[in-house]
Amino acid sequence: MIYIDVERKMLTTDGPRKLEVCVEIEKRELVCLFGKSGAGKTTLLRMLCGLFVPDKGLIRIGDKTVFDSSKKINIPPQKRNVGYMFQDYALFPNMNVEENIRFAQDVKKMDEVESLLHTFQLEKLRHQKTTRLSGGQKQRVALARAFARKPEVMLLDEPLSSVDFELRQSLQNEIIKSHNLFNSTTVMVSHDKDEIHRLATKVLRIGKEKITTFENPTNL
Amino acid sequence: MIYIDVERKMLTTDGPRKLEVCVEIEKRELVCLFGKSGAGKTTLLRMLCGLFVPDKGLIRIGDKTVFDSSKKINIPPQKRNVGYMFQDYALFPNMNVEENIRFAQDVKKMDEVESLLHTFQLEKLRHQKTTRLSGGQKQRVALARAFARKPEVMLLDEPLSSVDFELRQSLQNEIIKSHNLFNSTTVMVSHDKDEIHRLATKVLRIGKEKITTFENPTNL
Amino acid sequence: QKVRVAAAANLRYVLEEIKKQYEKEHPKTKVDITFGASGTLTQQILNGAAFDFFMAADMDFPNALKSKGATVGPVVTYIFGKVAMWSKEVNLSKGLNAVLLPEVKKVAIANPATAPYGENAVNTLKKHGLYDKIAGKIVVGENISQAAQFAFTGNAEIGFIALSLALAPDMKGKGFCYELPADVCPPIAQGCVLVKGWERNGEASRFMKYVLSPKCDAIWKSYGYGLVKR
Amino acid sequence: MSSEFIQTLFLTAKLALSTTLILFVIGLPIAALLAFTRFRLKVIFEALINMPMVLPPTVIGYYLLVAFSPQHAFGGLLERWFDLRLAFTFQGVLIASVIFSLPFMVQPLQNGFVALPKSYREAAYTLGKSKMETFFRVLVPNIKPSIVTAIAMTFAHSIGEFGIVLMVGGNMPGETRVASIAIYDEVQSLNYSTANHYSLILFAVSFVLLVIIYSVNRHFRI
Amino acid sequence: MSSEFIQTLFLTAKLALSTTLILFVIGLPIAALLAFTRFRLKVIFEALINMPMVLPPTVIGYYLLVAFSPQHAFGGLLERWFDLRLAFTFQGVLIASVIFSLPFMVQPLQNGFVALPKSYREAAYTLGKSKMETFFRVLVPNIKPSIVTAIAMTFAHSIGEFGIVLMVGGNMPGETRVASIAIYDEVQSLNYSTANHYSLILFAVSFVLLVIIYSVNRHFRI
Ligand SMILES: Nc1ncnc2c1ncn2[C@@H]1O[C@H](COP(=O)(O)OP(=O)(O)OP(=O)(O)O)[C@@H](O)[C@H]1O
Ligand SMILES: Nc1ncnc2c1ncn2[C@@H]1O[C@H](COP(=O)(O)OP(=O)(O)OP(=O)(O)O)[C@@H](O)[C@H]1O
Ligand code: MOO
Ligand SMILES: [Mg+2]
Ligand SMILES: [Mg+2]
Repeated sequence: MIYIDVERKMLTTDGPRKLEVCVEIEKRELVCLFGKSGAGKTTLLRMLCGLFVPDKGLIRIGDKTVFDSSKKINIPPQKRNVGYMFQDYALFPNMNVEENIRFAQDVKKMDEVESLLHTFQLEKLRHQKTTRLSGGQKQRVALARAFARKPEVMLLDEPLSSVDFELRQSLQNEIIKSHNLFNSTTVMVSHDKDEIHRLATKVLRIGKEKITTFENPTNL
Repeated sequence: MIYIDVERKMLTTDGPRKLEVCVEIEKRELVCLFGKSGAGKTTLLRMLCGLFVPDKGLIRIGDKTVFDSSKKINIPPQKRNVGYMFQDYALFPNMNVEENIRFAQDVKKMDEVESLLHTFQLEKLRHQKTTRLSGGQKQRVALARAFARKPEVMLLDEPLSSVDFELRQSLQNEIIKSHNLFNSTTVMVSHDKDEIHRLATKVLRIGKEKITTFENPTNL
Repeated sequence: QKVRVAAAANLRYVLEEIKKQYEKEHPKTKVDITFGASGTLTQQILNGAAFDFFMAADMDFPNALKSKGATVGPVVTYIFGKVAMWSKEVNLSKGLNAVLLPEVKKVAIANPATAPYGENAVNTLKKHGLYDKIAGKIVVGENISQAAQFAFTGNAEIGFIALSLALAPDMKGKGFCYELPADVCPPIAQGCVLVKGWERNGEASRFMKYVLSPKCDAIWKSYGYGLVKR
Repeated sequence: MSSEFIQTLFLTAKLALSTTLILFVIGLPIAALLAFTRFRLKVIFEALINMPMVLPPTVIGYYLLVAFSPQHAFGGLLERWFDLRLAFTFQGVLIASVIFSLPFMVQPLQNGFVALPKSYREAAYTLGKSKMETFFRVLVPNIKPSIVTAIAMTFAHSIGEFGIVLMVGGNMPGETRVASIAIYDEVQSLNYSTANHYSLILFAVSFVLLVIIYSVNRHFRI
Repeated sequence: MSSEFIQTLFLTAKLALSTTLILFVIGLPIAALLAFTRFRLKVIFEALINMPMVLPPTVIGYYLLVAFSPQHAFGGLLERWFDLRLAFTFQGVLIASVIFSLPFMVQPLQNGFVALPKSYREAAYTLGKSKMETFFRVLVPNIKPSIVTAIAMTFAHSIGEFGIVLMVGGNMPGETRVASIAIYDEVQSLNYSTANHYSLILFAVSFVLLVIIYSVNRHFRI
């Protein structure tokens, strides 16, 4: 489903380093990215959805080559059908909660918006400005917005880091449910070992070396 | 050390609600705030440091009354000697990592800056613009900056939510160490039960009712 | 019908009266007047401003227009204009030499390059050896009525202006006025001419004839102009 | 109030409104181009766009006079082909005013766009929205205060226009005699009461306009 | 180049620089006041500050001419007490220019301040920094692009000043005859070559200035 073989320079906590990744992710897999702060998890997701350009390499999503440095191919994010939830949410301040979610839909369906609002416990906040939400509430709006588009490939950057324990569990279930329902391929960043245990079918550890193999979630 | 008896209206996931708190926190206590997303944890911290004005009530820090609605006292944040780490970091984009930390010091001491940079593993990033940091790196700069001022009372809003497991443990140790070293009183928000177990001397659960009593960390 | 007149600034009050009288006699005609320095108006006509009739403050500017082919018919002298000194507070009984008084800090004239009245004032001052002595005091208005306005507001103690402006009802008796005698500064022959245009000249030449006719003599005289001998 | 007085005020409003409208339509894409794209010679382009701000109105007026003159290429063309002459006409003054006020529309809009976090655009792109849709539904609505400032500044600047109008417009009643020119004229005629009259009306209208703008603007602030 | 020509350009630069300097000093606190505080009648105050933008320069010029006149209270006072006369002097034109350009300094600065996230101020306060220190070390450095725009706009606007100077300046060489007036004069006198000369120089100088400003500005963007 996703084939990625790229490299990109980064400045990290240990000085400048090259992020090198060469893996293939099967369809319907739920891969968790795991690694130190500043290791390059967000960088990898951004390369997948087209917001960062790798220094060189190749990315294929489905049977479409979205990036190939040798052939100078670089499909823009709009055309990749990849959903991406930002680590810092990137909500639109000119829209309220409901509008943020509605804006994301390709086909406007009000009942789906309702069900997303319900799932993420945002019903009472639907008319609230996004600047007037608590941290965890913003995170949920960002997550709901990413789901609203029902993309083939879903990239989630620490989607649940700021929600409380109970909510976290119920939202984990939602992620799995949607993942199965839409037949998506999901790549998600998490620092929480329990969460990885519960959700991941495979784990990718982002370390200092070139990343080529998956780990088993149970071996973490 | 801290006496707080206030109320403030909020709009929450379940509609409008009043946040009512009436507790006293002893000196050198490390209190963890625990509660649902949007319950009012950040609101409580912001009232303590003077960024939100309670609808009514009284706040005493040390032997100074910093807020009293009946006497119209409202000491501004600058004069409260309370350190506050923002949930969304609020780093200054015109300063690099090192400058953000140095700016916070009341008495400029370069060796302390060095030791903070070392503790939070930011040495190699000292000249990096704060807009070009990863999520976890930003969080660490915000934390280091809050410590740089060595305040009597330290308020931390989810200080470690975005750092990886290993780093999290070592930074938890740092929080305890500084807490003891500076004789501070610390109030910290966390969603992580293990973390609360390790750090908290007392736990305050922010729920729907008026908050008056502490819980024991081990009963969570 | 409409007549668009470009008129030198010294005509500001007279021509308004003539216009009123004309419009009363020819109720179907509207006279639009634009006042300005003769040079400014010349420049505008050369650049295609839609005027029908040009009444200048001297003969040179209309002749210049004629030589550039922007006019129809001859340039005709319509009146003789006179220069006056005017002051709000300074007694002008000394005549021209009043400009040397210590309390005179600023002397207003019109821009000599574009306004004939300004050019005349400069020439007169030079002729009497005064120009260099007061060069630092001279402030220049864009045209003669701005120079007058500098004097009337008291921002300049003395103004070299057109006698017609000093005699205007608004100004009369509000300060000291000294008419420069003919030997000090001879009256200025002012010329008018029809401007080349599409086909709006019919009404314009009627207005031109009217301005030159005896019907206007009384008005011209009341503003101190010297009439042309017919 | 005399009919001439009303005519003048009407003309002033017409000029300012037309200028603002035209400039909003061409200013928005220019501002976006300057804010979001990089190209070689961008600094040159940016400097050119902002030239009218730095140049005295009389310089612009002079060059326009030259351009409009039937003796020169552009003016000659207009005259021969369209029987059009721009100097001392409303159209000519409108062109001058549009050129003159261009930077006052572009600058605030560009500053607004530049200040938007990049992540708004990125988020919209990953939601599959085209550049157009992103522009009109995410970027433009988030710079409302800048839009209000840009429109207010442009409108204001056109009302205050004097130097260029004096040079390329002259003082033709009903055609180019806008309020700023009329006031100059009235002051010279020592018609202080009429000048006062104009000034007071402009003062009052401007004041009310500004109070409305700033009250409205407050609600846009996010 | 004639010495008169150089004198005129020098005067123009002097006026623009003085205006910009004075306005930066008084504009920064005004902009901060408008951006960060709330008070009753703020809208009124804001509208007043911005009036000079909307009013034609001739209106301002007219009122200044009246005020400066020794026959009136203010002018008379100056004359009697300080032996100072403002009409037709550099100081008078400078006062006019400062009033005229005020909103062009305040507006961009205010917009810059308003766009700053509130959390910058809050964070500095909780770090024990005074309002002053927060202002100069956190807020001002984070609106550098707005500062550059404000300074550029003000400088530009003062160079382009024409209407007011025409009304209160009196065209005195070396004192009030700035470039915009000189060009107007030359064009009216049909001295097109001199007008061209001035215009070209101003064009070139402005262009170089703007290219420098926009190149520098790029580095400030965060
Ligand atoms: N916009 C940027 N420009 C330049 N360098 C950046 C930028 N964002 C991040 N970096 C650097 O690239 C490295 C990788 O960052 P990335 O955001 O991918 O880390 P991460 O693995 O997501 O970390 P975290 O868990 O803290 O979010 C970091 O060391 C950081 O310093
Ligand atoms: N700036 C604001 N203006 C108005 N309402 C706000 C603002 N910030 C938060 N709220 C509302 O107040 C309530 C309490 O918010 P608060 O930020 O204190 O929650 P929290 O307990 O910190 O949640 P989280 O764990 O998600 O950060 C929320 O329901 C939110 O909708
Ligand atoms: O042409 Mo005038 O009447 O000297 O200003
Ligand atoms: Mg990250
Ligand atoms: Mg919170």
